Amino acid sequence: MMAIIFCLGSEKKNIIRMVMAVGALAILGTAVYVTLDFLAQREAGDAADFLFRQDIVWYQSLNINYSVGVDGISVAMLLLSSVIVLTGVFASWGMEIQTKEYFLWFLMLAIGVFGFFISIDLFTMFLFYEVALIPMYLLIGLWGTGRKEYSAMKLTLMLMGGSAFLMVGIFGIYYFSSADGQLTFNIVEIAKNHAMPVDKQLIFFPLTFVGFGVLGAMFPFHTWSPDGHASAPTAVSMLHAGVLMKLGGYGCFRIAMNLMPEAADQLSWIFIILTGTSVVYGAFSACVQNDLKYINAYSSVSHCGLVLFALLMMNKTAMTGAILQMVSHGLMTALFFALIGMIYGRTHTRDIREMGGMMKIMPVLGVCYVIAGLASLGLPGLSGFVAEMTIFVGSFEHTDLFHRFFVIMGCTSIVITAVYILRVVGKVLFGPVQDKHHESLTDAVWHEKIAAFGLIIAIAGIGLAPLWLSDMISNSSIIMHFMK
Amino acid sequence: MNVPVEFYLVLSTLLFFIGVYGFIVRKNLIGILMSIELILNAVNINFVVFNRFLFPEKLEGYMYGLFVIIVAAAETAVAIAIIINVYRNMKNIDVDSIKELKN
Amino acid sequence: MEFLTAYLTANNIIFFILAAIILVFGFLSVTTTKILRAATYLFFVLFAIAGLYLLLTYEFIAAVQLSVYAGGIVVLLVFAILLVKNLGEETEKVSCQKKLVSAIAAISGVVISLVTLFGFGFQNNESADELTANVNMETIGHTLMGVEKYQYLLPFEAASVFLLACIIGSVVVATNLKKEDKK
Amino acid sequence: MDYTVLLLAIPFLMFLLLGLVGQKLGPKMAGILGTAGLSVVTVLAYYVAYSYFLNKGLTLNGVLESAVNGDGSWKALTSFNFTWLDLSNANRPDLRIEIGMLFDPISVMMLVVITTVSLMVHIYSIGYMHGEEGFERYYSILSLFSFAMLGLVVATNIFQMYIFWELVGVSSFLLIGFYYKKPSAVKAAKKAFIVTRFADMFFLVGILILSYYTKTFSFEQINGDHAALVHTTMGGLTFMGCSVTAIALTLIFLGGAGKSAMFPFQIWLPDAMEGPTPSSALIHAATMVVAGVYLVARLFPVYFFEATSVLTFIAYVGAFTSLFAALIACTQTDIKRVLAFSTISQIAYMMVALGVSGYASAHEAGLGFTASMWHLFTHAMFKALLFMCAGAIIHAVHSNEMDDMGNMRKYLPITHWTFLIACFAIAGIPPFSGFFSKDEILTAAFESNMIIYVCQAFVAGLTAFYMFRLYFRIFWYNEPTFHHTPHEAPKSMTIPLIVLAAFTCVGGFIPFSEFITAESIGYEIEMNTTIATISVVVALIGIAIATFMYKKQNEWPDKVTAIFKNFYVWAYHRFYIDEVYLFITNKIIFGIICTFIAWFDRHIIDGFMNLLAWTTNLVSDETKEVQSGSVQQYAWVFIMGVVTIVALALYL
Repeated sequence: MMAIIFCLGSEKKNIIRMVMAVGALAILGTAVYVTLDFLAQREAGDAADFLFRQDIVWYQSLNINYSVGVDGISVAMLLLSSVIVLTGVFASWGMEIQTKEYFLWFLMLAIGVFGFFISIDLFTMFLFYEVALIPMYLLIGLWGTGRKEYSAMKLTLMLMGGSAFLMVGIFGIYYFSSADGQLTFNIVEIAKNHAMPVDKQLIFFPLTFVGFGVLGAMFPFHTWSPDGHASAPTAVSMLHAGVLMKLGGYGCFRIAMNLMPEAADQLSWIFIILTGTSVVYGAFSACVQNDLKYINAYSSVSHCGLVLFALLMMNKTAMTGAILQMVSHGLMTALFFALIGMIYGRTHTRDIREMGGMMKIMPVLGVCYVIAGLASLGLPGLSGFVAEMTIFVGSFEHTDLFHRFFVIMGCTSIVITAVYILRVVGKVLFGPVQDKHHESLTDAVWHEKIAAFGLIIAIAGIGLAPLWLSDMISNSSIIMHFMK
Repeated sequence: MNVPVEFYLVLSTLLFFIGVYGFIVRKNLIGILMSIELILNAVNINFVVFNRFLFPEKLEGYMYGLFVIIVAAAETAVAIAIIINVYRNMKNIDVDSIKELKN
Repeated sequence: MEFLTAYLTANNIIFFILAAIILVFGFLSVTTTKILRAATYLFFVLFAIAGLYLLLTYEFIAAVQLSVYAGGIVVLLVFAILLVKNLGEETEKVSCQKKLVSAIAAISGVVISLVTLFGFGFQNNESADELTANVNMETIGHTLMGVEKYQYLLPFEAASVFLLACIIGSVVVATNLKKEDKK
Repeated sequence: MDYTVLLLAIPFLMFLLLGLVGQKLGPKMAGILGTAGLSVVTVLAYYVAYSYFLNKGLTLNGVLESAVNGDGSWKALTSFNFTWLDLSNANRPDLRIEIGMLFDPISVMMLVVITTVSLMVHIYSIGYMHGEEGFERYYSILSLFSFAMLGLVVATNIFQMYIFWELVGVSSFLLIGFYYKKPSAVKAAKKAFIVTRFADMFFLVGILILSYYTKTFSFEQINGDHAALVHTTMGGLTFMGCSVTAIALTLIFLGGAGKSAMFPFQIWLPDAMEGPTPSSALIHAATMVVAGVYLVARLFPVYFFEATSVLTFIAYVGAFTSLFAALIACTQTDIKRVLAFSTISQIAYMMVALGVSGYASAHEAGLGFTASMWHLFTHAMFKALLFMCAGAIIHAVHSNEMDDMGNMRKYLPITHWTFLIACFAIAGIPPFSGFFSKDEILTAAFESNMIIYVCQAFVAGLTAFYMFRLYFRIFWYNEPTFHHTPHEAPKSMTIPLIVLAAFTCVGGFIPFSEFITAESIGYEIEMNTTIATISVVVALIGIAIATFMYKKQNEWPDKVTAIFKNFYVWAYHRFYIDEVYLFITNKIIFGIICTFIAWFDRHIIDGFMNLLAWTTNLVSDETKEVQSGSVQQYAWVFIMGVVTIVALALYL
C-alpha cells in the first residue's frame, strides 16, 4: 500500500504529462494488483478484518500510529480512485497553464484520497482528509473558470466547517471509546472494544456524521457542490465528485456508524429525513438547471444522498449497495464531468439552451454522454442499476411506515433522474444545431477517448458482472456491530 | 531629610497619570511624545525614591533611573526622526490622520 | 498647628514647591493647546524633577536629568516642533468626549493607586536619613564600570551600543526618504 | 449452458459488434450481419419450440429433459440460472438476482413471436431503411432490443424481468428517437421513456414488496404450488385496509400497464410512432407493448389465488382502455396513429382476457388465459403486418396522413392484399387468426362478466369500423395528387409482408389450448357458436358502415362528424389526456416544484450559507475596529484593564 504513496511521491519531481500518465497507470496497476492479491488472500482463508496491515508508531504519547490496511471496501474505493486519477490525467491533458503546479496539486489530492481510504487510524485518516481538501482550494481558485474565487472559498470553508465538527467528533471517540484506559485512535480496536457509552455516542455521532456529511453533500450542507463543481477544472471536478465526495460516505460508514452503532441506530431517523430529502431534492433541482455542470452537481447531490441514505438503513444489503453506489456514482459522475469538460472546451458554453444537435457534430462524445446518462438513470447493464437496486432491496428491510415512505420516495428519484437526464440529452445532443459555429467543431481526440472509454469500460464492467465487487464489499462488513 | 516617602509616591503617581492623560488625549505626535516623557519621569522618580529610602547603599534604582534617562533620550531621538519623516510624507503629525499603515 | 509645624521643615517646603511646579506645569503641558508652550512647561517639569533629585541628595542623577532631559530632549523636541509646525500654531481642539474618557482612565488610575498607596502603610526608614552622605562620583563610576554584583558595566555597554544604534537608525530614517524624494 | 444461451448471446454480440464497429462495416454489411444473426436466433427459437411443444422434450446441457409432467401438464425447464448479484442478508439469506433461461409454454411461445416478427422486421428494414443515415446504429439497436426482449420473456425471476424490462425501454427510447434531429422525435422518445419509467417505478416497488415477504425473486417459487409461498408469507397482511398482496400486485400491474400503454399510461404510444416504421412494428405493436400482458400472465397464479380483486381491476382497466382507444382510433387521420390506438385497444383486449380468466384447464374456467396468449400471438403477427404495410405505403407516398393517400390498390397490389388480410384478421372475420383468438376472449368475458362482454363486443365492432375506414381511405377513396407515382415496395419489404400474411391466415388453426393454459394442462377448445355469430355480425356491421362511408368520397363522414361534433373533437384530441399530463409535468412539476426547489436552494439554503459567511465577515469587520492601530485607544484599554484587574485583585 505504501508503494502507491511512494510511487506518487517520487512522481512529484517529474512534470511532463507522459510521466503523469505512466505514473497514474502504475497506480492503477498497483490498485489492480492489490485487488487481485486481496482476493487471493481472502480466497486463501485469511479472514483478518484488514489485510496488508502496516503500523508505524508516529506519536507515542497520544498513541497515534500510521496504520494502514485494506478490506474489501477500501479496495473497491482504491480501484475507483485509481481509475479516476488515470482518466483525470488524460482528461486534463490540455491543461496548459502552470501544468507542473497543476499536476502537483492534483497528485496531492490523490495522495490524500488514497491515504484516507487505507488508513485505519483515526488521526492519520483525518490528516489525509485534510490533505485531500486543501489542494481543492488552489485547484479551483487558480485553474477554475467562472466565479472561481467565490466557489473555491465557499467550498473550502464549508468543508473546513465540516472538518471542525469532524475533529471534535474524532476526539470524542478517542477519549470515550477506550475499554481499558488505553486511549487509541485505531478504528479496528475501537470497533472491537465497542466500549463507548451511548450518551457520549449521542453527542459525537451527529458531529461526525454531519462532518462527513458535508463532504458527502448531505442536504442542507450541499451548496458548495454546485458552485464548486461548476468552477472547477475538468479533472478536478472528476476527482472531486468521483472520489472526494466518496470520502464523506466512506467516513460516515467507517467512522461514524461503525464506531458509534447505538447512536447511529437511535439517531438514524433524523439523517434519513435529511438524506431522503437530499435524494429527491437534488433530483428536482437538477430538472430546472441550465448549466450542464450544475445539473450534474445536483444529480451528484441526489446520488450521494442515496449513499448516505442506504448506509443509514443499517443492514448488509443496503450497506453493500451504498458502497456500490459510491463506486458507481464515482465512475459515472467522473465520466459526466470529463465529457462536460470536453464539450465545454469546444463550445465554450455550458448552457444547454445554447447547444443542440451535438450528436451529429461529435458522435463519440455524444454516445459517451448518452451512456453516462443511462448509467445515471439506472439502466441495467451499467453500474448505476446494480447499486440502486441493491440499495432499494436492502432498504426495504424496514417494515415501518417511516422507512417505507422514504424508500419509496427514494424510488421516485429514478423517475426524476430520467427526466433531467433526458432533458439534457434531448436538448444538447439531439435536435437541430442551435449555433452555427458549433457545426465546425471536432470530435474527441485520442486522450479524451482514452479518458471516456476507460470510464465506460469500468461502468459497463461493473454493470454487467457486479457479483465479484458486491461479494468483496459485503464480505468486508464483518465487524459491523450495527448490522441487524 | 524627613520628607515622607508617601509624598514622593503621591507626586509620581499624579505625574504618571497626568502623563497617561496626555498620552490618550493628545492628537499631536510630539504631544504624545512629551506625555511619554512625563510618564518616564514619574517612573524615574519612583526608582530613585525607592532606592533612596529602601536601599541607599546599593544604588540599584539609581542606576536604573540613569539608564531610563539614557534610553528615553535615545527613544526621543528616534521618535523625532520618525515624526519628521512622517511629517515630510504626509504634511501632518496627527495620529488620527495617519492611517497609511492601516489595512 | 502641630501637624503643620511637624511638616514645615525646610525640606518639606522645598518639596512642596517642587511638587507644585511639577504637577501644575505637568498638567499644563498636557492640556495646553499650543505645542510649543507644552514643551516649555515640560522643560519646567523636568527641571523641577532635577530639583527633586537634589533634594534626595542624588546630585549626579539630577545633573544627568538636567543635561539630558532639560538640555537635550527638550531642545530636540523644540526643534522638532519648529520643523513641523509654524510657531505658535494651535493644536487641534480635542473633543470633550475624548477628554472625558481620558480623564476617567487617568483619575481611576490615580484613585486606585493612591488608595493602594495609602493603604500600604509605609514606615519611613529614619536610618535612611543618616546615610545622607552624597553618592560620590567614585562610587558611581565604580558601579557603572564594575562587573561585580550591583555593578553595571554590561548595561552601560548595552546602552552605548543602543545609543549608537539609535543614532544610525535616526540617520537612516531621515535620509532614506530624501532619496525617495529625489526619485 | 448450452445452445439455448445463443438465443441471448447472438443478439447481444450483434449489438456490440454493430454498435462498436458498425460504422466501419458499412450499411450493407451491417444489415446482412444483423439479419443473419437474427435468422440463426429464429431457427434456434423454432427448434426450441418444436422440441418443447411437439417433441415434448428439450435437450438442455446435454440431457434430454421431458417437457411434460406426469399429470400431463407442461413443465418449466431451466437451461441455466446463475447468480448475477447477491442481495442476501441475515433476514433474507437466499435473496439473489439470477440471470437464467426458463422455458415454459408461454415463454417458448413468446420466443417464437419475437424472433419471427423481429426477423421479418430485420429483413423489411433492409429495404425500408435503405440509404438512411445511421443504418448501422439502427440495426445495432434492433439487436439490443431483440436481446432485451428475449431476455425478458425467458426470465427465471421477476428481477431479471425487470432488468430486461428496462433494457427494452431504453432500446425503445433509442428507436423512437432515431431521427434525433427532429424535435418531435426527441420529444416523443423522452415522453415514452419517462412515462414507462414512471410506471416502472411502481413495478419496482411492487417487486420490492413482493420479494420482501416471499424472500425470493424466482417465478418458480412465487408461482409454484398455486402461489402457496405468497399465501403463507403475505396472506392476511394488510396495509391501510388493503391487502398487501393486492397492493404489490396492483403496483406490478401498473408497471405492466406502463409498457402496455394501458389507461392512464397510454399517452406515450401514439407519439412513439415518430420512430422508423419497422421498429414501430416490432416494438410498439408486436412485442414490447405486450410485455405488460406477459408480466401479468407470468404471475397469473399469484393474481388468481391471492388477489382476485386485482384481476377484476385489470379486466375493467382493460375494458375501459380498449373502448377508449378504439373511439380515438376512429377519429385519427395519421395512419400510424390509427394503428397505434388500435394496438392499445387490442392489448387491452388481452388484459381483459387475463382479467376475466379462471385458473383451470377446462373450457370455460381457464379460457381467458389461453385466449389472451393466443390473441397476443395472432395480434403480434397481424399488427406487425399492418405496420409493415403502413410502412410500405408511407415509403411510397412519403406521408403519414390519410389525405395524401387513396386508391392505392392499383399501385401497391401486394401491400393491398396483405393489408386486407390483416384487416380481416383484426376485425375478427373467419377464418383469419384474429377471429379465433378474439372469439375466445369474448367467450371468456361472456362467461364471467356481462358488462365487460358487451363493452368488448362493441369495441370489436368499432375495431372493424376503424380498420376498414383506414383500409378504404388508403386503398379506395379518391385518388389525391401524388408527388410522384407510388410504386410497390422492393422485395425485401414485400416478402416479410407475405410471410406474416401467411401466419395471419393459419394462426387460427394452431391448437393453442393444447399448449398454453393457465394451469399448464392442455385441453380442447369448443367454439361457442352463439358468441361467434354475434361477434362476426358485429364486425360485419362495422365493416359495412366503413364501406358505406369511405369507399367513395361522400358527405356521410362529415355528417356523422357534425352529429357527434363535440365528442369528435374530444376524441380527435385524444380526450385531452396528453394536455393534462403536460399540464401536470410542465406547469406543476417543472414550473412549480422544480423551480421552487431550485429557487429555495439558491436563495434559502445557499443564502443561509452565504449569510453565515457574511455574518462572519461582518463580525470581523466590527471587531477589527477594536484593533484599530490607534495606540491611544490601546493605552486607554490597557490602563482601564490594569485598573480593573488591580481593583479586582486587591479589593474584591
